[in-house]
Order: sequence, then C-alpha cells, then structure tokens
Amino acid sequence: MSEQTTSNLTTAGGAPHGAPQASDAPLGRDDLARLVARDIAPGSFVNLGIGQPTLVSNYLTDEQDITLHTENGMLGMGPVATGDEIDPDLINAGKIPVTELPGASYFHHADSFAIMRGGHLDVCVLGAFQVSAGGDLANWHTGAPDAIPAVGGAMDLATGAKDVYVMMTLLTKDGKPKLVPELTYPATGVGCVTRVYTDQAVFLIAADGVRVRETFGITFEELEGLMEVPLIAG
Amino acid sequence: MSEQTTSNLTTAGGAPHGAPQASDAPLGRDDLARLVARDIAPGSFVNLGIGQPTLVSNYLTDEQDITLHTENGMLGMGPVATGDEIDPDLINAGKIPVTELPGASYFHHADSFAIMRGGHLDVCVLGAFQVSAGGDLANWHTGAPDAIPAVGGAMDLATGAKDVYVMMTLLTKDGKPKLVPELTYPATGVGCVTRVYTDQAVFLIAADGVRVRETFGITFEELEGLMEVPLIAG
Amino acid sequence: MLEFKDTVAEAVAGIEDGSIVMIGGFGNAGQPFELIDALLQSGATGLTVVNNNAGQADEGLALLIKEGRVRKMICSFPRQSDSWHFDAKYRAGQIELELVPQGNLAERIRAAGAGIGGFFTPTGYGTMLAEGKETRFLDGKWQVFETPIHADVALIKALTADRKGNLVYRKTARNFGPIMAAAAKRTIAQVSEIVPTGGLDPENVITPGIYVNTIVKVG
Amino acid sequence: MLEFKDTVAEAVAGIEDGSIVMIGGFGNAGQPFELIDALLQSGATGLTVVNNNAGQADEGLALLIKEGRVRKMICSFPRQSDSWHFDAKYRAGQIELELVPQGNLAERIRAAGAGIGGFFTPTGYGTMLAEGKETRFLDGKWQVFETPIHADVALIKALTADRKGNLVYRKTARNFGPIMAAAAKRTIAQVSEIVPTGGLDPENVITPGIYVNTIVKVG
Repeated sequence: MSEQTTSNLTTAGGAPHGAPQASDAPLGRDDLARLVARDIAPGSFVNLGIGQPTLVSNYLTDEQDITLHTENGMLGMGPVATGDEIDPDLINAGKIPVTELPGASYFHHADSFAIMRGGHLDVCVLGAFQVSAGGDLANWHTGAPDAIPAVGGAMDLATGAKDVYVMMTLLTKDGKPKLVPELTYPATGVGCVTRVYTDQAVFLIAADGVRVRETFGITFEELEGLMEVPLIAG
Repeated sequence: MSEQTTSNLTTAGGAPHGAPQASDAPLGRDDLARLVARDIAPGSFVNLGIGQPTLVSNYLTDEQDITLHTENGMLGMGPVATGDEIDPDLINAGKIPVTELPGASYFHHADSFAIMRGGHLDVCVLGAFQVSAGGDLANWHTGAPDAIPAVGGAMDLATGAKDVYVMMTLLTKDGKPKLVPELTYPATGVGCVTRVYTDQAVFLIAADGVRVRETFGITFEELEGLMEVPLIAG
Repeated sequence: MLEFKDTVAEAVAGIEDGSIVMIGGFGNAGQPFELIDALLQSGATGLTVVNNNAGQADEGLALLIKEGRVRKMICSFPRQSDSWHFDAKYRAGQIELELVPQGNLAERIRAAGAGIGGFFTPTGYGTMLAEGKETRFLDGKWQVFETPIHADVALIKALTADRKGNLVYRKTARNFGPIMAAAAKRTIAQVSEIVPTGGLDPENVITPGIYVNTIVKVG
Repeated sequence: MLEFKDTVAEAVAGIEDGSIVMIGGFGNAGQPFELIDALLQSGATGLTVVNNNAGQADEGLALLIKEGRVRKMICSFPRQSDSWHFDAKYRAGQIELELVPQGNLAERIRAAGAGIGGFFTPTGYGTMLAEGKETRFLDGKWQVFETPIHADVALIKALTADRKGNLVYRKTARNFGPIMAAAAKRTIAQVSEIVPTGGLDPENVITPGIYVNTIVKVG
C-alpha cells in the first residue's frame, strides 16, 4: 500500500475519472487496480488481501457500494488512517491502521474466517508468484529451503471466495511468464483462481481453457509466443 | 416448574432454611431439589434442563452465586416471569417466560450449545427414565413404536457437562428400580451420569461401581434387596 | 444485492417448490410469523423445513404443515403439547422427519455457513440417532460424524436492521437467526425497525449485512 | 471460580513449565503485553505458544521467544519484517514451528472450545500444509481433516469486564480473544476497565463470564 506509481490513466487523488480501457502500452499498477475495481459488481463484498491488491480500494466508487472485508475481523473497512485517525485497535490484515465506515461491523477471528471459508465473499483479489492454467494459485512460499514459511489467510481466501482475482505482472524479473501450465512454486490453493489481471493482459480461467479478455501493448499472437499456456482469444 | 409440593423440609416461599439432611422418610420432590441445590459448588455454571430439575433453582442461595444457563441462548437466567415481567422474547428451554439477572448475556444457538458441548458447564441436572450402573442415561424416548420422537438438547447436555446429575424417583410406578444394570430404554448418552438423586437414596456413579451416599427412609440392606445393581456403601 | 421490500409477499416472492427453507425461532421466540404466513400464501410446496420444532398450535410453521406444504421436517423437538398438525401428518405418513439433537442441529447449520464439510461430535454417540453414522475416537471420547445442513432460503426475525443489512436481535429471540442467515443461499429477515446506515454500533452487530439479502419491516 | 487480581504477576501465577499458552492478538492489536511481560517474569519455560504471529520487534511475545521460553510456536504468520527474535531462534533450530493457515488456526481453536473433535475444511487442500493429512470429498470439494487446538491457559486482552467476568472488546482488537477464552482450561484477561455487574448490556457481551477465570485491570 506504500508504493503508488502514477501513470497516464491515474489521477492524483486516486479518484477514478472514466473507465479504463485497453491501452497501447502495458498497464501500470494503478491502471491495473483501476481495471479490477471497475470489474467488481455493485454491492459486492470484497477482500483485497495485502500489498498490491489493496490499491484497488483507491478506485472503487461510491456508486459501486462495495463493502470491504478484512480477515482480522471487520466488514466496512474504510481507507488507510492518517494523523489523528490512527488507532492501534483498528488495523487491516497487513497490520496497517485503517478507518471504519458507517455500517461497519466487528467480529472475532472464527466468525471472520467463516465469512471467507463459507463462500460469502463475492471477490477476493490476491497477488501471486504463479497461477496455473487450471487456476491453481501460488502466492505464499517461494519454495526456497531456507525460507521461514508464513501463510496467514492466503489459503482461506484462495479457497473461500466466489471469485478469486489475481493481480500480478505477467513476467518475472527474468522474463518468464507467471501464468504457467503447472505450478513450480508451492500451491496456495487448487483450481481457485477465476481471473488473472496482469500488466499485459487479462486472462479468464474458463472451463475450456485460458481466455484472453484484453491485452495491453501486446498482440494476442505475441502473447501466445511468450507463453507456454495455450490461449483462447476473446 | 408448575407442580410444587410442600414437605416437612420445605418452607412456603421456597427459600432455604438450613441444609437438608437424611430423613427417616423418602424425600419429596422439593426436598430432593433442595438437596441437589446444596450440593452445587459456589460459583458454578449450571443447566437445569426442563421439568422437575428446574425446581432446584428455588433452593439456590445468593451466597452460592450460581449462574444458570438456558440452551436457547442465555447465561444469567432469573426466576420464572410473572405478570408484567412476561416477555415473549425471553423464555427458557421449556418455553416458559423467565427473567434476566444482572450480568446476563445472550448468544445464538451454536454459541449456546458450544458452551454445553465444549464442557464448560459445571453441572447439569436432568430427569430420567433410567440410568445404568455405568452412567448411561435414558431420558428422551420411551422406545414405544408409535411415539413421535423428540430429543431437544438432552443429548448435548448429557455428553457435555462436567457433571450430570439425575433427579428421579428410584422406582417406576410399577415398583421397578430405574437405576439398572443395563438400559432397556433408548440411550440419551453413554457413561455420562455422575450422580443419581432419588427419593430413597443418592447414588454416586464411581469408577469402582455404584456408591450409596445416603438413604431416605430405607436401609442400605433394604436398598440392596430392591435393586439388581450391586451397591457399595458410603 | 440487498433489497428492502414493502410487504412480506414481495419479500418471499420466488421461493420455489421443493426448496430447503430454514425458519428461525425457538418456540414462538424469534419465529418470523409474518414471513411464514406470506410463504403459505405464496403457494410454495414440497418444502424441506429446518426449525428447532415442528410448529405450535394453529399459527406459523404449524399452518404450513397443516396445509401440506412441508415434505420433510429437520428438527430436534417436534413433539409438543400443541404440535397437533405435525402429529397428525406424521402419524398419517404424510411428512418425513429427520430428528437431530439440538446442538447438532445448531452446529450443522453453523458448519454450512462456515464452509465446514463435516465434523465429529460426542453428542449422540451410542444412541439411535447415531445409528449407521461413522464414529471415531478423538480427544478421549467416541464421536459421531455429522454433516452441514445447507438451505436455499432462511426466514428469520430480527429486531433492527440498518441500511447495510446489519441485524441485531432481542433476548432469547436471537436463537437460530444468526446461524441460519449464514447457512442459506438467500436470507429474508423481518424486522421491527429499520435505521439509517450508521445507526447500529459496529461493536454490537450480530448478523453482518453480508448474510442478508432481503429485509422487510413488519408491524 | 472467577478471580480478580490486583497485579499481572498474581494473574499469571501458577502457569507451569511446558504449558500450552494461547496468546490473543493480531499483530499488536489485542496483544496482552502486560500479561506476557508478567509471564516472562514468572520464569515459566518450555511453553507451546499459540498466536497468529511469532512476535514483533522487542516486546511482548517476541521477548518471550528471545528469552528461550518458547519451545514451539503454533501460528499462521511468523515471518514479518520485525520478527527477528523468532527468525533467529528458528534458523538456529531452537524453536519448533507448526504453521497453520489462519482460518484453520481460528477454526481449530473454535473447535476446541465448542467440543468438536475434528472437522473437514477445503483450506489447504493440495498444499504442503495438508501433506500427510486425511482428505475427503465433501460438498463437492476435496477437504482436509483438522483437529482442535486445546490450551492450558489463554492470555487475552479485552476492553471492559463486569464483575461476572463478561467481556467486551474494541474494534479489530477482538480478533482471537473470544475463541481462545473458550479453548483454554484457564483464561486470564487483562482489561482497561472493570464495571459493576449489570454494567454491560447483555445483548452486547462478546465473551460470557463462563469462559473467564482471572481478570486484572491494566493501565
């Protein structure tokens, strides 16, 4: 939530002005966040995980009437707290002080995870190391033997929400696609991801395979050339 | 809760005056209720089921500071409501209007049964058709083939409380003991009863067998003659 | 999407024949009489109803049973002094009964809402009600495997709703409302009062609006 | 019996070496720092600690770990930017880690309090954290068998207690307090305020006094 880059589609205050559109260049993080925000149906209950996906909250409109869930025990979470608003008893899943909106509610951890695990969230948006063509998600562990493992609520979010959207760059720093035939990183959940929002394309994990909904600064054919996963246009 | 008989040990208002004691005659229902009440440790959390055991509440003292649980969602239940106190939203497990004491709390049914099933109640007091020498309880079903079965919270109370006390007459109307070697009625719970309070004796279901703690109007030997269950004195 | 309806008839519209319907209430406390009456008027039939009891006297669930709309009852305590409509249907073989210990009923409903596929509980072990069920020795006790009860619709009664669908209840009328709201695909709540968003203290909300689909003010 | 203590030292007295200790809090919110400090002072060691995290910076649980009092952590997220004491002990092989998905942690604690011997959940299926665990296909999904986490002691932080031991919390500091209170044999709560019996609205009590053994006012 700390890094916020500006791009041609992002306005200073983070307030959305018009819908995003497919562009000639790869999307920046904020453009991508705006795109995800636009795709969330009005009235939805949404969990934005931690890190990059929390940018989505900057682009949700009042008209959408989205209710944000944070797994540490709250519905109706408001923006990040600043100045006098900061209250150590009111934090989000990333342990960042946040605010409370009118109509909020608090509950204990088992009740909070029952919301996630019981399939009541419409959408959760998560970052990822990898997503497989079958919708398997890897976002909790690099698999490095010396890493201290930490999972938090990632597995509950991955398996519980009605729709799991992933936000990530299409390629690793080494230029390898993160949307892969089979995971090489340890799985967070199996067959759970429904959409993958990347800087170069939006992918839908569909029954018949991986569909490319739109591309940014790349053609469908170029995308096919880049990836091992078979792609379906449109 | 409606039938209240008077006896030599019972005072009019139901307020206890001195501890009950072993008597030369079988105990009446109220004397028995007073005896059970006296045996409940101070500060206990107690569920009195429905029917006869609810008489026990008449003999609990303020000094005992007992908190009553009702499985339909309350701790801190007070006496039966009368007159203007009657509130259709405030009833006990027998669906009788009751009152709320200071320090009460309300909770939903899963939370209420978690209190019972999680082993948090110190004592529950139940009526019974039969109790076996091993502490099996039968109190929900006569076994009659044409009976409409109904169980309510009986099985949860039987298996959940730390101590399950049964209050019943020792003998059926036909003169047969209800404390038996093996149940002939359908079980409510297995190995759950710890004490049996009857009009003629108090029995402790102990690791080494059934102990007779005290008798009322009958000698230990007479009791042995009456029952199939082997008894241990004292 | 949360909807506010002006009448109970609109609130229950669309409940299909054959639905599994949870109905809140323990005895009369928390029983949503007006919604049940509207369900009766809607003509929906072949229902499986989940409630602690099986109707009392000549009102609410008892009438639904009397009119033959209930194919099956899932409950813990159908036999009461005034459950004559259930008694008659049951003895006539016109209604199916799944009898469930009350705590198992509550926990199975809770499991459905919480995404639990099944659980082991000591309640009922060694009894008729556990016959044929899987058992396992856990935590020093024999336990019985129980599965969640999901529903298509829950009809519940609360005291107050806000415009986000958050609910609070009153005293022991709370009973099954919160867990049924979480276990059903569609939750319809009748309330005595609707307050603006922000009119309920977030610390005191019992059912968060995420579990509520339709709200109607009654009385 | 419910006890009110004047000091945190008296409140934690009697916690034995080798105990399983649940500690409330998610990050710093709801973390009972004063009780943890008192536990550290008490000298108890060989502890198994259940908490969502594994200590942050140089306070609370992190100090307990630093001082070598924790034999094993059961938690969901031990790796944080400021969890250096856990990191060091873990890399030195001086602390055992049972890593549990956060929702499984919450549900397993809840199960212990509710008398559930085990349950099936989809969370973790097909992952490293379910290796070796029983799986079953239920409700259309593969699910993993998980067991309750019981504790000897829970240290929790609440906002207000009444003289019956009823507790209310504040905002997201509620987190694990209510379920840990129910899962532990002995629950010790630090609170900011103690009010007379009747000072909390029975509709708004979050943890009923039945789950609380010791209360101490802090600060």
